[in-house]
Amino acid sequence: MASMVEIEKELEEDFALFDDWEGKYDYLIGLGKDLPLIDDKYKTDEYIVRGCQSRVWLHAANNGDFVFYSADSDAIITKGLVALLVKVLNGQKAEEIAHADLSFIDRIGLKEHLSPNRSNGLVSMIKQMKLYALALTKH
Amino acid sequence: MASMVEIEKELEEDFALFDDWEGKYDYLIGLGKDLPLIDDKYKTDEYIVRGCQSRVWLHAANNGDFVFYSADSDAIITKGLVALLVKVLNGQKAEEIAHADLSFIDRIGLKEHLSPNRSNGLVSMIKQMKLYALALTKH
Amino acid sequence: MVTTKEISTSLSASVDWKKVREDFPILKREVNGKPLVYLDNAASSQKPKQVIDAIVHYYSHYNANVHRGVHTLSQEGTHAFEASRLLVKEFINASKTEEVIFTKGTTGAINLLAYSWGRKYIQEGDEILISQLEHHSNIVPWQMLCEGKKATLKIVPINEKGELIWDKFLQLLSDKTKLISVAHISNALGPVNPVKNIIQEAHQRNILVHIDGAQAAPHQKIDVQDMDCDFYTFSGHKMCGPTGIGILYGKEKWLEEMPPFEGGGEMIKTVSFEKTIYNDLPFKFEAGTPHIEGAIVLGDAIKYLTGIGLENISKREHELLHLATKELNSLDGIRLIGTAAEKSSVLSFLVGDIHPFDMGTILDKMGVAVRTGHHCCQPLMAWFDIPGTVRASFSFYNNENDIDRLIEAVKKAIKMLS
Amino acid sequence: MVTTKEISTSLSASVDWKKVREDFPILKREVNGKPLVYLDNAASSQKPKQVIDAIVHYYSHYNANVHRGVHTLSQEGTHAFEASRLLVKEFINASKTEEVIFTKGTTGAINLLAYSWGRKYIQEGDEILISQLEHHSNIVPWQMLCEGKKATLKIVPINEKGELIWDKFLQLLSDKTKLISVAHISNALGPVNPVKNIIQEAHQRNILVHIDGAQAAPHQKIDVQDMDCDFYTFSGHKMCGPTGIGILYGKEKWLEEMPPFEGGGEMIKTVSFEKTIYNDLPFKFEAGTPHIEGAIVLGDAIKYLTGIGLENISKREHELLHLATKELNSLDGIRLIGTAAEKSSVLSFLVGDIHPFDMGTILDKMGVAVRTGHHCCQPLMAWFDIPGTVRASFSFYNNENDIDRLIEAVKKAIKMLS
Ligand SMILES: Cc1ncc(COP(=O)(O)O)c(C=O)c1O
Ligand SMILES: Cc1ncc(COP(=O)(O)O)c(C=O)c1O
Repeated sequence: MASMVEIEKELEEDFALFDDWEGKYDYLIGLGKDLPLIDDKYKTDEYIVRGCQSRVWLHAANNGDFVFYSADSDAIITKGLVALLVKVLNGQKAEEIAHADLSFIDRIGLKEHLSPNRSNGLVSMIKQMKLYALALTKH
Repeated sequence: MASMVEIEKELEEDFALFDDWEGKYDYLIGLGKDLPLIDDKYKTDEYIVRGCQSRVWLHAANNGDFVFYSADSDAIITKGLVALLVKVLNGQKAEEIAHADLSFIDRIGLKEHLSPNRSNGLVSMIKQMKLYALALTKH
Repeated sequence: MVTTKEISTSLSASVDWKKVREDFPILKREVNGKPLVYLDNAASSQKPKQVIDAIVHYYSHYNANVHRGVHTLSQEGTHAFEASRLLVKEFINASKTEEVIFTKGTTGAINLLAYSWGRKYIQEGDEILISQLEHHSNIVPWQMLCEGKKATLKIVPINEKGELIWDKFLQLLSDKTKLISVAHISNALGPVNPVKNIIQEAHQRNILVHIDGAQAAPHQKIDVQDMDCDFYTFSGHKMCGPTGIGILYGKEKWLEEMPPFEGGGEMIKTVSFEKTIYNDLPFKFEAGTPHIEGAIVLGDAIKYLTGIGLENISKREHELLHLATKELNSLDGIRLIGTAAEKSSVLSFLVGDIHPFDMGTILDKMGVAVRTGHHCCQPLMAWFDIPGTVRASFSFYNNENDIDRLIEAVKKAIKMLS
Repeated sequence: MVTTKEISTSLSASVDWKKVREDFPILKREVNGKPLVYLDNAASSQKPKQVIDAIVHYYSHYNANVHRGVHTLSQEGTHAFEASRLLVKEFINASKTEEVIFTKGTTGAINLLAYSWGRKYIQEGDEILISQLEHHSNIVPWQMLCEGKKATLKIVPINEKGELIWDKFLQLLSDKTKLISVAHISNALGPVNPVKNIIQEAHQRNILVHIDGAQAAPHQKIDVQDMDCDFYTFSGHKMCGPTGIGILYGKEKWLEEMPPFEGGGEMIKTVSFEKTIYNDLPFKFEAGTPHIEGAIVLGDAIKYLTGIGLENISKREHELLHLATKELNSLDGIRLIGTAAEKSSVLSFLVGDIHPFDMGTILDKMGVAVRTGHHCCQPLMAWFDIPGTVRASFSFYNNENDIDRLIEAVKKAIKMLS
């Protein structure tokens, strides 16, 4: 498994190929299509990430020390965003996830989604993923 | 008895003699000294004019159609202000008092006391004097 | 022969809208490399330089605490503060300045009502009537009141155009109804409610009526005496004024009877530990140092709006609304939410199954600012069974080019998101 | 050997106060033909151009409603809004931004406390302890609460210097005491209360403490964690910030337990007619569109003050206070009201039997703005058995010339009024 930093680096390079927002967003939307989809039985209120304008369902499971996420959203840009996170965090150690920096999102040019604004909720997703990781380390 | 307008005119002329605020205020304070003082038995809360930073007691009596005021204040500028009003309104007909214009105060250069500010309360005094006049017309 | 239509067009045409637009400095800025198209006016309006200058003037020339200072600055501040109250009174045609209470906004004003009037007059078993359309600020205060008092909140239903259903409204009125609280204009969908008829029906049954005017005051002439509402509330920031200031209008007789809400400086006549005597109206409801800048400059905003003329503003905004509606309707897959016969300049829509958040994000990238989501009207969204809408809301300083840009951006978004 | 005195002087001397003064445009204006001497700082402070410019910048560049908009303006506004909350947190050394609630001022913050905390935790027979020194805003909300709950308001007495009488304070503490609410610094007389000791005594008895910091926050470094107060409140307009904004600080554990106060937009997570779920801190207590300009620009005021340094400000204001006290004391018939050992830059006085209103009027004619009257502390004035005082309150932007002008004007007034 590649390290988080390596995957982030790779994503940064991928996004750098596009010099306009359109390319970046097309690519982001594409990422959403590759997202490991959440099992329908988890698409309930219990698994909803609060603080997003669109609905995001998120589930985490562990395989030993390693955490695996699946997710879905009713908005495709949001789905791309959560896919981005899953790509970086999936298969990583719970502890590392809990301390992940994730500032690469700013560097790939999606800073607007990191604002404290409650409307987009990337911040909420990150928080939720870290919480899951923390919870799994405690088992 | 001179008419209100005549007395106002006279006061305007008197004040116009001073070209600085000091003279005007000295004169105003002097007027306070000539004020028909209120009987001590009326120096109670009942006769206090609300809305002044200093305390003003005001009493009105009628002689037939004509109204006569007496007053006092614990601040000497306030006393001058109420004296100014008494000078103009004393001995006038209740009805005329109720409709008095009194904008001469602005013209003699004491406009600052006419603001809606609750601290000085010239406006409150005028209101109270008119109320008394109205009450007396109803008898 | 001149038709009414022609008269109205010529009315709005008499204003130089291009020049008006230049009053708004923010409209010159770029967003994501493109000139800003601001279509989020229902959330908050932009400010003309006359208003911004008035703020600078206030802080540079006569900033001071009001109402009690003997010194010149305080006198000038107080004078401007009370002069603004007079402007508000005239703006809504209240009968007295005592009926105009400065609050921190519509929400603050409604909470004042719910706490002060509500806790005195609402008893167990009473009913308060609101509508399915209301903004959270005209729902939650009443919910909280009803919960505390064991009273019941009743909801006037709407039809699929977003109009109140009149028969249902009448059926909901009863002996238990103590207050009706409805929006003059819905912020999410734009329908203008028949407030005058509502008030008439209510008053025949001795029911009081509060009208939430947050979306009406910026866009049309308000006349509280003609309407005969008991209470009317609105926000400065939605009508070219500063943030943090709003108005509660109330008929004097009700305000007189109501107990104070907040306690503190300004709202008292005399304080002793044994007995405190509250001040007269309007000060009884204005505890603490007021938002002096906000109150004074709200007056400048009113001068600005009345300088253009509320009728002109209404006309102009309707022109823009009609144009945008037509253009948008010409696109495939558009679904307008809220198609009331009488409607203000709010255009709520969905396209195919594109999520409003996706649409809003792409529009922003194109420099077009719209609002997306539930617009603080979750019960309304639940009724339509949608996650939210995309809402473009127009102000008189928008123009035809803004609409072109909106349409272009929506087209681009459809292409990217489908 | 360098004495403490010398160190402090050199500290304040390191700031170019002449240059600082130039930041304040209003200080260049004339009043009654004379350059303004503004000594009414305890009522409201003046604003530096940095703050005024920040307002203009806000309205010209990123004015939009916050927290829910997808578009750039709203994102930028939200960012600045929350960045300001962080600045406030650091300014008072709170442990989390969630503990910082934007209100409309100190009065608004105290009312929030009285309504939310008070109505949940105060029961019949309970006692709330305030002092003889309090501002009406820290009296009336508690009076209203006690009246509603049949609880009792108890008063800590003061001595003739204006200091709390410590023994009496301790005697008043009992099992019934649920809250102590006292000023950090009295606005009328200036004494600094021993808040840390008060809080220690209170906490040993499980009593909560609210400190009214309206007069402290502008003048000295505040550290709510070191103080260990449960609640702390202050106003932006007294600390170089805009009007209409203030802060309630509360320990997270108390704020979490407290029910919401006002209902509306922003303070909810989800709304349905059946069940409304309130938002997390700090939003739970911030209903409606906030005073965005005020909140953001309060951050600029904080940056301005901390740029100069609160210690420097304290020192400078004490220099001015001492000079003015000395000069004033050299006049015949002067009676200083409030002579506490620890005192902030407030100078309350009377001269012979001259009424404060008369004095204030003449001072204004001389271009000197002071406050006269009861300073919203009627019970305190009653205690001293005086109609009010003349109050000169100093800010770091005042200077020695202002004091000369004050003394000159007082002399003139004495001549005219005796
Ligand atoms: C000690 C004290 N408490 C409370 C207040 C009330 O502050 P505001 O009027 O800004 O709400 C003041 C301001 O006058 C004050 O000096
Ligand atoms: C219809 C309606 N009511 C109430 C409000 C609340 O106004 P404010 O947030 O200014 O208090 C709004 C603003 O969003 C509104 O549109």
